[in-house]
Amino acid sequence: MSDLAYESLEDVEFPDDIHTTSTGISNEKLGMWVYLASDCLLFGGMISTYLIYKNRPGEIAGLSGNTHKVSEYFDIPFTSMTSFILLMSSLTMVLAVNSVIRGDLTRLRLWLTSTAVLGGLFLGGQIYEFTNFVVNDGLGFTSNVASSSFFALTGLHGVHVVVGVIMLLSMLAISFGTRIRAEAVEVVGLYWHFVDIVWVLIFTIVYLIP
Amino acid sequence: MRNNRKSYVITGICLAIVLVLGYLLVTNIGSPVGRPLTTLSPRGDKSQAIQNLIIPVFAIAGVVFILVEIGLVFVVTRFRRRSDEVDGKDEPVQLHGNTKLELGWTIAPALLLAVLAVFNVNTILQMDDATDPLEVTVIGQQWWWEYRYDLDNDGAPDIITATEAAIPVGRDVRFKIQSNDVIHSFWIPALSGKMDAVPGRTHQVILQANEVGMFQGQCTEYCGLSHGLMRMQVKALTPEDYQIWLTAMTTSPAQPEPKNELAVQGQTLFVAQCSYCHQVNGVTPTSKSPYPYSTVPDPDYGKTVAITMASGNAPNLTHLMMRQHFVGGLLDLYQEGGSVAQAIPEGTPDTNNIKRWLRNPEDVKPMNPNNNQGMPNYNLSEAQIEQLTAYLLTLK
Amino acid sequence: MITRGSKYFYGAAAVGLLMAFAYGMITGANNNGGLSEVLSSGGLVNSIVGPLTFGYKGWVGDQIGYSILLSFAGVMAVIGGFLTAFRDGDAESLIQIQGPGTNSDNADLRVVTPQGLSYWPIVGAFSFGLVLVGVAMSGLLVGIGCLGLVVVVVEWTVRAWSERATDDPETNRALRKKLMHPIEIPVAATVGAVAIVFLMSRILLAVSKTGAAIVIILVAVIVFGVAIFLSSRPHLKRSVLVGALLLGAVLLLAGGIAGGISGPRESEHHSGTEEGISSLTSGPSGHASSNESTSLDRLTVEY
Amino acid sequence: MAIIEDQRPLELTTGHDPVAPEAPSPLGVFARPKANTGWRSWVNTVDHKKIGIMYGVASFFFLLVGGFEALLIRLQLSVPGNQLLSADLYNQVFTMHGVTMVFMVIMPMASAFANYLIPLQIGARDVSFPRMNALSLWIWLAGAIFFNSSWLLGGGADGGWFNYAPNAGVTFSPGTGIDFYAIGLLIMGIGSTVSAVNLTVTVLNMRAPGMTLMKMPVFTWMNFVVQVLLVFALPVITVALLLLTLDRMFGAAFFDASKGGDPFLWEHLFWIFGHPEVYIMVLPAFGMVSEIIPVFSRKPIFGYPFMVGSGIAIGFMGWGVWAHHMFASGMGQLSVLAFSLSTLFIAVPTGVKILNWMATMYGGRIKFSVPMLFSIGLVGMFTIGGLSGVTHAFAPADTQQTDTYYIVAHFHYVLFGGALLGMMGGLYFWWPKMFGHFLGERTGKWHFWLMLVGFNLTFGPMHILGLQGMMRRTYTYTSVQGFSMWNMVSTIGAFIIALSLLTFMGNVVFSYRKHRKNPVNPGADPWDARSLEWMIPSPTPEYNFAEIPVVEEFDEFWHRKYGHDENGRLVRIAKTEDVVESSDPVTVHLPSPSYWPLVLALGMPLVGYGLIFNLWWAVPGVILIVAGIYGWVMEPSTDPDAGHGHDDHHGEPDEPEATELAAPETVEAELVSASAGSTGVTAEEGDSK
Amino acid sequence: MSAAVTELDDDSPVNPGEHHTHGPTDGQYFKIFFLLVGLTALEVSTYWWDDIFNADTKKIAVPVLLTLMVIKFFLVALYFMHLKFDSPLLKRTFYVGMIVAIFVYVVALSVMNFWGDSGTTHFNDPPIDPPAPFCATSSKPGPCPAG
Ligand code: HEA
Ligand code: HEA
Ligand code: HEC
Ligand code: CUA
Ligand SMILES: [Cu+2]
Repeated sequence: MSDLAYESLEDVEFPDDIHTTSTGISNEKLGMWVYLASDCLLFGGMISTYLIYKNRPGEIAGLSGNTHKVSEYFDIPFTSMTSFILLMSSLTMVLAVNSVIRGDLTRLRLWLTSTAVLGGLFLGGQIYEFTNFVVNDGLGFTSNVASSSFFALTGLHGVHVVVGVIMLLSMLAISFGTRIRAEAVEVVGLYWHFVDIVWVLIFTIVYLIP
Repeated sequence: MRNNRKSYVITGICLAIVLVLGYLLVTNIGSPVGRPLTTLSPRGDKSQAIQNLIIPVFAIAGVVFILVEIGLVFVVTRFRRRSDEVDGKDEPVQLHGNTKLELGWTIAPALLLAVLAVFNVNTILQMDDATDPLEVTVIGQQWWWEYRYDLDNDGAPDIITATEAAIPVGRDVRFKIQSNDVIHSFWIPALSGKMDAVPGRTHQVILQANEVGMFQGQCTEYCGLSHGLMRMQVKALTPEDYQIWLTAMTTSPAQPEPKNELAVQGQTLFVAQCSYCHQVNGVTPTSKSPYPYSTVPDPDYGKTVAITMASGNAPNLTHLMMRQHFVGGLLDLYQEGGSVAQAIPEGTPDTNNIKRWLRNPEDVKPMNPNNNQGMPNYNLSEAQIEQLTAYLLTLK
Repeated sequence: MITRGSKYFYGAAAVGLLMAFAYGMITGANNNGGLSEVLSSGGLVNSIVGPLTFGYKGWVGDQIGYSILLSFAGVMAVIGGFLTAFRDGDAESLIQIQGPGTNSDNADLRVVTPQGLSYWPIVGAFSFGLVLVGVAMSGLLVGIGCLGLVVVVVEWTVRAWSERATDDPETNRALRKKLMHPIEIPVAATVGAVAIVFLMSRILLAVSKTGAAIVIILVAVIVFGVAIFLSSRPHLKRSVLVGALLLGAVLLLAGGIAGGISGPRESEHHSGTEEGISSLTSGPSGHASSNESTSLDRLTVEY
Repeated sequence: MAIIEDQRPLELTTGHDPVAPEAPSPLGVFARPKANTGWRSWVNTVDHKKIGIMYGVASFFFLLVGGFEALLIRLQLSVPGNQLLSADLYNQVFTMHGVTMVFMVIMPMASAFANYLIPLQIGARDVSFPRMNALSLWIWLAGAIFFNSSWLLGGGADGGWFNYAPNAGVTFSPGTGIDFYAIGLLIMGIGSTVSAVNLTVTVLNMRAPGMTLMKMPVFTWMNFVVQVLLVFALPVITVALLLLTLDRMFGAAFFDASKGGDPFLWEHLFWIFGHPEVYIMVLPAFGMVSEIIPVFSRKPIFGYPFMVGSGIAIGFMGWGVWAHHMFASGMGQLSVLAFSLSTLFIAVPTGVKILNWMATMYGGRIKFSVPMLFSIGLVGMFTIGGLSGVTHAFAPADTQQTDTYYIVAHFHYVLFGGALLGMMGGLYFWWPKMFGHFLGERTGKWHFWLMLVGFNLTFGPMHILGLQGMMRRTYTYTSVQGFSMWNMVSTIGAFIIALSLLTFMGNVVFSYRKHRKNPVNPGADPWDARSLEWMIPSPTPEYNFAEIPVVEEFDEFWHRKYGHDENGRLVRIAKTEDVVESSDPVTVHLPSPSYWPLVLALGMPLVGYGLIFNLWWAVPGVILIVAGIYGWVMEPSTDPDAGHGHDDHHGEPDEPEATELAAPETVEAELVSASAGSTGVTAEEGDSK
Repeated sequence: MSAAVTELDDDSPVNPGEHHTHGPTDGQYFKIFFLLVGLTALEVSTYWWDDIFNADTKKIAVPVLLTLMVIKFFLVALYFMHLKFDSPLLKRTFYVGMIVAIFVYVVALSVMNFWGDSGTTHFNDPPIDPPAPFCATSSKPGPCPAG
């Protein structure tokens, strides 16, 4: 059985899905997809929460803070830029996957780095945006339910991106030390694209549709 | 070939037991006597409508129950393994299924339910019908209910009372249900189903009493410490009695007579001590801002009303003695008890109950006044309690 | 089993702990009216409880001395723990390293002397310098310096230990990796990510609103472009790659520091930028700029 | 696949291996765990069977805890005006009872069976991610202990198990109980998500050759549905709990009506999770019963495709009915109407199951063994609960019934009479397979009858009480309300249940003692059963299958033993002894134990305490979590040093860190050698995710 | 891709399919990327539509945006995430999650009256109906009879 592994590089990248699982799909990949399917419900819930609250900055008694909707403070040109950045990072991610499939470790590292850096830029942009809301617009997390749900949603997405960036960088580090498996890169890539997809939704539903 | 007598006998006995028990239950549990909250003894047309749905539903559920359970007993006894049977001989036929049969018992219940669903829809749509309803606003709070009657439709309530609402027999009543803090649920089982009181929303329950009576109710959505004791009553009066009640409730009670010294002192004490939360129209100051009793104000609760009629979030005591119960119906105000609805209660006041309350409210009902939930214990002296009681008795 | 080497450290830890308690108790009592006063007035409980609860309840007099002693005890205990765990100074493992025939007394320590270069002393010295400078200049530097020192201590210890863990340098290196990578990689990754995010957001905050959009996309396009350019070359030289990375890092660092120092832009008077003008001419246009000044007043800046 | 075939003989199973004495590792406590026996072997295990057993033991412990709380409830309510518990304490007790029973008894007990049996039933050697399996156990346990520690740290949660806002907000519940609820459930939710993903992948990916989906045993099928439900339901409650935590700890106002929040959001999110959750609790028991009834009726399950299909249908329909818990909430007539109708029809697939079980027994030759008794009990009792469920699917009727003891009766009939009875049957059924000896049959019958009688005495009267208007969650009632008699009956019933559980515990102890004195192995196939797990020796060897079976039919094992004659009657075609596996494994290679899951899990409650009391406590927690994750990722899932010496990883170039970039040729070599060493080893490293 | 991978039930592991084919080439990825960028640019442009065209165009912006969003979503999922090329099982897994999410949350939003949200700062709309029109001169509900 194991000689199969030597047959060609092609097989080597997926050493474990040959003749081993019932569906022919590796456990990790299937597991990641199942997890992503589950994450749909998570982000769905957060997005719904935002939708319900977005027009309720709450001018009723007892409210503390700002009575404006978050959407009044959006800086669409800036956020579009960060959206483009996330798209770029998705591209660099697939390029990384293609590199590792080719066995090109050098380019794998190059693309991993650029993906992580782009992710970092996106996060930097988000911090900038949050700071702007808080400092310049006076709209904090507890200002009103609309802003709370906005920060909770984008914050949760941000946490996903942070985790993604850290996974990418760790992957980079591991690629120097030990062997790296194409499968692992691909699975991290799936996660990364999912985060991108979620941003596609958030950008349209939250930012562009007032 | 097999002797199945035993199986039939057992099945028969089980069926008999079930039927007898069922009969006993059906004839017994519905009786309202001694069970003030029973759901099976409707006294209003909405609860009757519900009953009309429940009965066929229960009947069909009962039939399915008997079929399945008796069938189970039969199958299990009939096909039990007997002592003379050995493995490998006369083994069962290996039946893997029967698609027709299975489709049958997929479709049959579905059809049955579809038929019932029609009644269901019908009843649901019926629940919100009302003609010329009397509107009463109900506000749930930890852990008592307030009622407001806006008789002239000017937006400002004309009667504010607690615990006990009065309605005329035969007229639709629309209870508009709000909450002042957490979710409660308004429920007078004899008259209608439940409806939650949700802070920030106004819900409605429509009901109509078909006979005179004092109908018990209970908060049924878990609302914290004293949820279990958050009770209320609706007293249904004849239209004439209802008019009498209205008149009495809209005229202010007389000031205590000067020779009733205790009561006069009680009034002073009341204004000094109790008006922080309680209101007696015309006596206590009205301009105080609402006591920060709860943090979930209804949009119009506290704003308009506080200034005119209520000091804080505690029962308005103006017509305390017009009621037959207080503290959410836990205690009676009159010695004769409160089970018969009277427009203007008659009888000897039960001062012991009032004193018991004033002595230590938390003994009657667990509350948490430190967190602004409920009435604190003021450690009143017996003398003060006497005075206050004397004063409260004048509030009729 | 508690190994020989670690015993000393445990001892030191215990002594340190006792000293810390005694010190805290005595100084605490002193601060509250002197020892005899405390004993007579029943404050004894406070002065005992104080050091026991690390000053949470009760009294601790001189916090700094107390903390130093406590930290000493803590460090000693941790080192002792390490040594126990790694069986340093354990007769059996020494014997194992040096082969049969030796016993712990005649073990040749040269055999287990560390070999190879280590950068940690330099980093340590640098961190120490930072602390010194920081004491004079800013708390941030002290913090960074201390952090550096901690890192050095840990890394150095582990390295020193690993180099004499067995007599096979290969295995030793593997051991070190096995132990340290789970800590190094996440820390490095996080530091990397945080650095990018933090510095970038400083730069963005320093420029104008439109500027921010331009800057961020520019940086991204540059990163992206350089990556594409590099990958399109048939043979990637390592030095080029490293050079590009370094250059990027330096630029980001410089920009971030500059941005941080110049501070966040002030939304109102940012003369000369398109943004200032447009907000004057076209009005709110979806952004409640008219509100900005009022809301600004109410706010405590969180950054 | 987790386990590869290797040409060397297995060395792992015997425990004390004279050949390889424990070489002292220079890493001391940081070394890879090796223990195969003793408590250490349980702490570091990644074996699905050990994990399953630990789930079982822990959940049984929590059954006693939750049951103890239930007994307190019943004692308090036994007479009107009882002073045993204060209102405050009572509220904590019933909340903790509900949460404990749901999240710490029924769900993990189902997990116990799922973990133990799914790999066996599909012919696998372990689950797809063995270390993740250990992780989910430890996280769940950490969360459960964390949650119950609230008793000692300021009082338990007191918001009811569905914890409606705004009563659960800081304003009205200023204590820490509800924080424990929120964070405890979040932690347990993480554990369950991990396990659900794991088991979903296991069922899809680890089946033995020939085991297509429609040849899987019904138990595996039902658990598969449950895992999928979990995968989708847990994130919803995670959202709700996150929002609640933000409200309570970070000053948001998602559920605070005074600040524009909407209490309905909580209700919806909770029940979107909550209703699938009730099927999550009952379907595993349905699965067990579907295994037990055919065995003791000596007939195949009636209508296998319908059984599977109805399970899937229940799973799907379960997503469209959640608001039937909110009929009285005032959500509006149209919504009530829609949800009332959808709820009605969920009775259909469940009915199919009940009737198919009866059809399975029909014409069979029923042996009243203890597992069978419990299964029959389930069929009878669940029907009662299901029918009362249907009566409150009619929304107007429900407005009279909701929040009364009628509901309490309903859900105990489905939860106790469904889930718990089924699992009790499961315990008796699979006990010989798990532990190599029978539970006492006669004591078991005592257990069953006591339980059945006690159960009906406890919860039967609650129907009457509820219809007579007794509301739930009331800490007391007055004598004029007319609830006294049935409450007393119910309390007596509860103690009979307690007695039955004591009988069960006695049974466990005594049957074990008896077995110790006079060991009698029940053999691979004590019940003459049908599915694959009965093909292997009892107790299950560590490697499960010496040789992975090739499956040709549904009920493969049965068909290897029996055929039928021209009348369709059962005839034997092979002796059991000839069909079961003899235990001489040749080529098995098992995943190695690991500490990291435990380390990671330990960090979670620390973070929880940190959030509640003082953030500094979270620091060690985070460190543990991060160290756990990375330690795990860097640790090969199969210990290269385990047992058979250094084989796999030595080919791997031991690159000094970050040296020069490898030239393309080197890269290839690297990849090849890596995979050479790792075709199998790397196999379950996805695990590391 | 072999039939074994396509059909869940035929995938007898005794004889599983060969290795699956790999996704697009780098060049194809670039094309998709530029497509995505273009779509996003289009999306962003809606922000200025009322300035550029006239105010009415904002109305069609929402459906346009939603369509573009869905297209982008599937471009990323199908190509970047290889769903198009991988085993259909993965597609099904993901779609089931997506569909459950959409179904559940759309229903929940509807029940919470999201679509009719009046935008008031108070709750969307208390489900109490306005007082039935009632005519003082007639005993029946409804508006007064003519005349
Ligand atoms: C294992 C858990 C479980 C299961 C399986 C069920 C099953 C069902 N439940 Fe239950 N339910 C709970 C656990 C469960 N429930 C819990 C815990 C609560 C309370 C939560 C709380 O408030 O704390 C609750 C509450 C609850 C309510 C809300 C009551 C209220 O609070 O007002 C409703 C309302 O519709 C309901 C309905 C149903 C229905 C229709 C089914 C159906 O699935 C039942 C279907 C089964 C049958 C019908 C029997 C067999 C069928 C036949 C023999 C065929 C023929 C039948 C007919 C033609 C009718 N349940
Ligand atoms: C999931 C399963 C489950 C199970 C198995 C049970 C089991 C029991 N339940 Fe529970 N129950 C719930 C789930 C469950 N419950 C839920 C979800 C609620 C709603 C909570 C809420 O409203 O928020 C509830 C609520 C609930 C109430 C309503 C409380 C109220 O509304 O005020 C009552 C009242 O009688 C009750 C009783 C019981 C009893 C007597 C048992 C018995 O069957 C218990 C049997 C077990 C034992 C008797 C243990 C035996 C112990 C020993 C033998 C040893 C003693 C132990 C020690 C000394 C440590 N339960
Ligand atoms: C902090 C606020 C507060 C103060 C001060 C206060 N009460 Fe109360 N009182 C309440 C609340 C709240 C209730 C409702 C308790 C319940 O039924 O749950 C109540 C109930 C009552 C009732 C029963 C009313 C009914 O309708 O059930 C009486 C009588 C009463 N209080 C008298 C007094 C008297 C006399 C004083 C002064 C000594 C006083 N209260 C002071 C808050 C207060
Ligand atoms: Cu109010 Cu319960
Ligand atoms: Cu439900």
